[in-house]
Amino acid sequence: MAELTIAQALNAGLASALEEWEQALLMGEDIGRTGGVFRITDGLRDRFGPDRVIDTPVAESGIVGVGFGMAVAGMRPILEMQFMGFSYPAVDQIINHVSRIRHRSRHRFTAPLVIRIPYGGGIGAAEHHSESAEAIYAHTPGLKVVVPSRPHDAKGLLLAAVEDPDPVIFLEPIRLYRSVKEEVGEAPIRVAIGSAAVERQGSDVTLISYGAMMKESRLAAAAMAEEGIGVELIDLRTLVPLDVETIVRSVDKTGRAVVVTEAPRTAGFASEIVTVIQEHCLYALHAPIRRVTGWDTVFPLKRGESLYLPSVDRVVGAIRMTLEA
Amino acid sequence: MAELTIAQALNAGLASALEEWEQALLMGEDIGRTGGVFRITDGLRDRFGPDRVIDTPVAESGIVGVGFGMAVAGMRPILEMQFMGFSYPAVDQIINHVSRIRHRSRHRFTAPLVIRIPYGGGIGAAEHHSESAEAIYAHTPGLKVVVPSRPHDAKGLLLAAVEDPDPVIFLEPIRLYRSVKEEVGEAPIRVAIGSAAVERQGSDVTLISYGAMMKESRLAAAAMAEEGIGVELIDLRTLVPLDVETIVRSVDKTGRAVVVTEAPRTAGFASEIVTVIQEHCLYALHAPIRRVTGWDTVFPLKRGESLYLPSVDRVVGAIRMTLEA
Amino acid sequence: TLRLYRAMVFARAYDRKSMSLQRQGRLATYAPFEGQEAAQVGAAAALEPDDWLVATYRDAAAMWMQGYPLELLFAGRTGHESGGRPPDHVNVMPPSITVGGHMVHAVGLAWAERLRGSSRIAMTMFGDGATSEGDFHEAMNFAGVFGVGVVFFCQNNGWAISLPRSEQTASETIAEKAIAYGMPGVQVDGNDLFAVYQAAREAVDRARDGGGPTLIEAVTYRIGPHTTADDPGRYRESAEAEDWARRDPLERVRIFLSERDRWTEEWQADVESRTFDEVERAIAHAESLYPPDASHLFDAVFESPTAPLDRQRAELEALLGDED
Amino acid sequence: TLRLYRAMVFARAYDRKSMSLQRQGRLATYAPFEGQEAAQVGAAAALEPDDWLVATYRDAAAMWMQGYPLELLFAGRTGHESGGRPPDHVNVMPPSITVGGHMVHAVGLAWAERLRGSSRIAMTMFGDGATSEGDFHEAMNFAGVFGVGVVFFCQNNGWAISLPRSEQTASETIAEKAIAYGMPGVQVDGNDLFAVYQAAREAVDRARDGGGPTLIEAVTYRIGPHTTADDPGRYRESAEAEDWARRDPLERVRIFLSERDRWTEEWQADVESRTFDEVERAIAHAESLYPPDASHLFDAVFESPTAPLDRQRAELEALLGDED
Ligand SMILES: Cc1ncc(C[n+]2csc(CCOP(=O)(O)OP(=O)(O)O)c2C)c(N)n1
Ligand SMILES: Cc1ncc(C[n+]2csc(CCOP(=O)(O)OP(=O)(O)O)c2C)c(N)n1
Ligand SMILES: [Mg+2]
Ligand SMILES: [Mg+2]
Repeated sequence: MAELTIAQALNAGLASALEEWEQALLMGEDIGRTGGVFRITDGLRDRFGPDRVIDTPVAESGIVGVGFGMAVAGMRPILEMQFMGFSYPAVDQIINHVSRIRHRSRHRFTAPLVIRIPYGGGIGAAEHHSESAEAIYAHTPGLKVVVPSRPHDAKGLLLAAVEDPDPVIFLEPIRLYRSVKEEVGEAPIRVAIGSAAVERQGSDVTLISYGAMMKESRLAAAAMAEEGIGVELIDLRTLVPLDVETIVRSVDKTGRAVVVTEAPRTAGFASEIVTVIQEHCLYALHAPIRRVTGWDTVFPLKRGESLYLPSVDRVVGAIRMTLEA
Repeated sequence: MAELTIAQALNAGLASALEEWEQALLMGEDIGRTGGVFRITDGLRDRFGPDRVIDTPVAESGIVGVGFGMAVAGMRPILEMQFMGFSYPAVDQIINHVSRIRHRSRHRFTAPLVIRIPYGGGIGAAEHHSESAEAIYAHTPGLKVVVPSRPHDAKGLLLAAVEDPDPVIFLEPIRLYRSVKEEVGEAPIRVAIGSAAVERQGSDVTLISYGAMMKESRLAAAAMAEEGIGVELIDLRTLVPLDVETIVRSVDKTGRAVVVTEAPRTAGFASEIVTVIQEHCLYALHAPIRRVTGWDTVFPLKRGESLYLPSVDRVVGAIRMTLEA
Repeated sequence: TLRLYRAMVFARAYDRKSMSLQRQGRLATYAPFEGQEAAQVGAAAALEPDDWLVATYRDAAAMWMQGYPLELLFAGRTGHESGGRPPDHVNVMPPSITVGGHMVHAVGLAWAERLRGSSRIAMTMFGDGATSEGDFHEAMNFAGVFGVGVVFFCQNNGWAISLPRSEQTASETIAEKAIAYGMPGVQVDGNDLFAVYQAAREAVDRARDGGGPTLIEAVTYRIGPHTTADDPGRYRESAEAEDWARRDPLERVRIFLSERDRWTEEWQADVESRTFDEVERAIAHAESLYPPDASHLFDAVFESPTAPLDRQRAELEALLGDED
Repeated sequence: TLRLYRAMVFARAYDRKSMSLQRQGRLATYAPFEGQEAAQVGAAAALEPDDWLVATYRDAAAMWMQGYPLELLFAGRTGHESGGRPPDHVNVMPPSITVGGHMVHAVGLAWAERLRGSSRIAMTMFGDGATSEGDFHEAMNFAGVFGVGVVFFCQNNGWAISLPRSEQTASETIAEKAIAYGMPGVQVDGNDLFAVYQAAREAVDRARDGGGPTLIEAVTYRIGPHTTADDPGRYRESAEAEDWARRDPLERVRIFLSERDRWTEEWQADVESRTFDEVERAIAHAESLYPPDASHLFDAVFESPTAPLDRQRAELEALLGDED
């Protein structure tokens, strides 16, 4: 088994998807000749040809809408939005068409497609390049939403998403593309959509996060461990459908919870997690569940980024407050 | 003072906005000659002329994007999306441009515009005509989101929105357009953005809702009163900025809360309300806060609507469970 | 010709009957197509039975021509989702309610068929108003760049609800918009069955032969209101509609046929009355459909329901249980 | 001419200097415009000082021509929001990072000016790739229908990142897309300063005189990479760039001037070195800007912060307080 980054694991996953399903194809801006601005599709056009790795005009609504039509006709398109901020022009196609054709046609027509969306800040990018709007997609019935934070999950969830008979929004944490390495099997592994991972056992407090923020969460959990505080760390991996059981089991045990996301606070997905916990575990709670999130401000440019993104210190601080409450 | 419906109050509010601000203008599909599909702009084109009540081509992104440019140049455009489901093509303009120009330009350029969006189900409409996606806009930093449930607030919030120096998403509960009547002053009244209304005092449980669902909430509160149960009913009126004080004051008193919205449950605005309550009132809570919401399914057509929309029975049931817990 | 004329008569009878059914409260809002029968029948007639049709709320005649059962059209209009599910051999998408969003789908459908080596093509129908949406542009551009076998069939019926064609776009014709995408564009008299059929036929053949997309503008007119909720009196002179009524697409073919002694009043009356019967049966069937229940709501969100959906479904079933 | 040539020399020096600054890590990703100087300088030169300019990340030369201060261009590129705030008398929007979304804004700006009786017009600059976005279509259509005084200035530089113009759209030229909107469209040699200026001048005058919008396609070439993060070697032959380098827009004007003895090496060297100094001062100024703090984040969300924002700001300030 090779040590791969998330970027490499995704590349390997896409390659094995193209091998496994002849109906699979990739479509997006600059994914062919250049292999994508993040090189996730590097080499795939040469290997599978321009009919299966398609460079499109600059038109996100078209990419999703055309991909949707292909899916209805039996293909398994894997579409790339270059950055999450550029998925907004496709929101109408995603909400009004992709998410509901199965319902509208009572299963006659379906959209087994995957929309890959690199998201999140921390790379000092230009405006619109650091969005974390997963809540929009998580709030849309008919969509599944997954977000890996490790190479193995990246490949496994990607293949599960391509295999899934329904549309899957596949969020990729830009900041972690090349910062985490781990052994990833050559085989077309699967990671089940809808199952969270308890990364670290602990009995004092439950720390819940996903995607890029798992980095800060892991560091915070490790820091607390040094002080002898047991943090149970959960990587959701899937936002929809949410693995409520795993969350509830943990909080019933610890009685305290902190949720970490980088999206703006108001109506972010963190609120959904908090709500589910209080619905199921209220009587077990010793302290209010704390959200560590981005602010309700526009995502700042490079020099202001560190003020916006939750830091390890912020996570640690929230854990402390929860323990002291 | 005249008894007006919400539709009439909005029409009066738009007229007085056009009188009060020469920079105000209306733009949208079919708002001129026909006065809008809901007749909210009825008669305004004849009265203020086609330069100030503009019928546009069928292009929502264009309406918002062009309106945005007008606002930057000093106008106060009041834009209409014919139905919320048709505001999705404009989401990119709203999120990427309207909401953040003030931040991007450090106050040099601003977008003092209002986007009127009729929303919600219950009218047996066709697909895409019953959306309740307020969470998308509430989650976007830089936008204010208001939603009246009564004629007086409809006019007062509308004028406050037009006067506001920042972009306001103005949600109109279709189902209540003509079902509620009340006295509305001729004067250009204002209802402050950001202040919720305690419609009914009670000490047993806090019932929180907004927009169209205020109807079921009022009936439920009345029904409980007959049984001698005191429901404190809060009409949020504004989702962003949220009137946290009013909510917290009430729940600290009652120790129980039920939140009613018609949007899909997962990551809906109800989750934000629940989260804010548990952050501030956890120790005062006697029971889990309950959400009465739409389901995480596609909004059904006419014959299935009653299964989807929260009914008075559902609200009453949730209140009972909260009291019994 | 007789076959197509029969279809037009059927369509006209269906449309008028639907209007009266709506007034009786038996249908939700209905979007009549009277005046556009030649456009819809002529265009659909050029398709093979298994070609894709991606049309709108106003294209019932074309959808019916392509095999969409009458009772399903009614099912949708009585507010029942089962109306969105055509029989397995019928490749017609449920009518698009959003304006403009469906044309890109036709591009994807036709492209996929080509990738899979099938000879199926796709036709998409839309109105003059839909050409203003960004998605029209993206659909046309994708089709042009990738040479996809799609027929873009625009029924320019003069109005988009209350907006006249002249204020919808400043181009002289809609057909000429094809130039912007490097594809052929043709304008035809949409009330001339033969002209429409011929133009559609050429476009369909070109698409099937790998010749790429075509834009057809069929100039016609919406004789009735936009929908049963609309009042044209607010935005247009009745004289305009009367004027167009004189160019009735059915009448033109009727004359053609009767001159050749291939038409009689009895025959027409017979077709009409049979249509009314068929419509009655169809609406009755639609009205007799199972009343939606919890599973109706929950079992088509995904192929198999998720745990959170099962919990919500249980919640709803408990509520329904309480009620009785 | 000398004034404009001077501007081109300045632009070239600024662009090259920026590339090296980026390599030194002093700028975030930078999008070079080498090869497009004539297009940007020629078009902007046709504007009045207070006309609106709505351009992109690649149009620094045009923005500077229209009064956008150098240090602000750098401020943005060092990752500081203050770069988005031009002086009050400068009507230039911050550069559009999203492709396609900004053209509709120009339509609104020009329309508003007309409604307020001002003679200001708006020019929007965009690339060949941007013409594929739905918003390009909606902007052009609105401008056409309402006869808004906007100049749509497209720099067709052959590539949209890795996609060649030929695969961006199937229309022969981008200029001819104007037909679809009933507006004049012209294609000019984007490397010919005089041709660009003349075409822009005509369009600007037409817009100002109430003659409505114009689409200009300036055919040019992006000599450098898409941005400093891009590697053109992955998608195009270097021969192509070398070929275009021979059609250098500056060289053409230089020859014209020197033939008339209005150009000397000393003069050019002097302009360049002064540019480098100016650039140095500008970047230094940008780097010396106040480091963003909590208020920087929170005080420009709305005109006056809301209660929830004040609470969040206090949270952040408490955290920052803890750190020191
Ligand atoms: C995206 C979107 N915007 C607005 C509407 C509301 N609407 C329904 S039909 C219509 C007019 C469409 O006119 P046209 O395309 O000419 O078709 P016609 O109704 O004339 O057949 C509008 C604006 C919609 N359904 N979808
Ligand atoms: C809506 C949107 N989609 C995608 C991108 C990513 N992107 C940035 S520049 C670019 C290519 C634009 O090409 P063109 O319009 O020709 O301008 P050029 O860069 O050549 O000047 C793309 C796809 C974006 N910024 N915005
Ligand atoms: Mg029409
Ligand atoms: Mg380009």
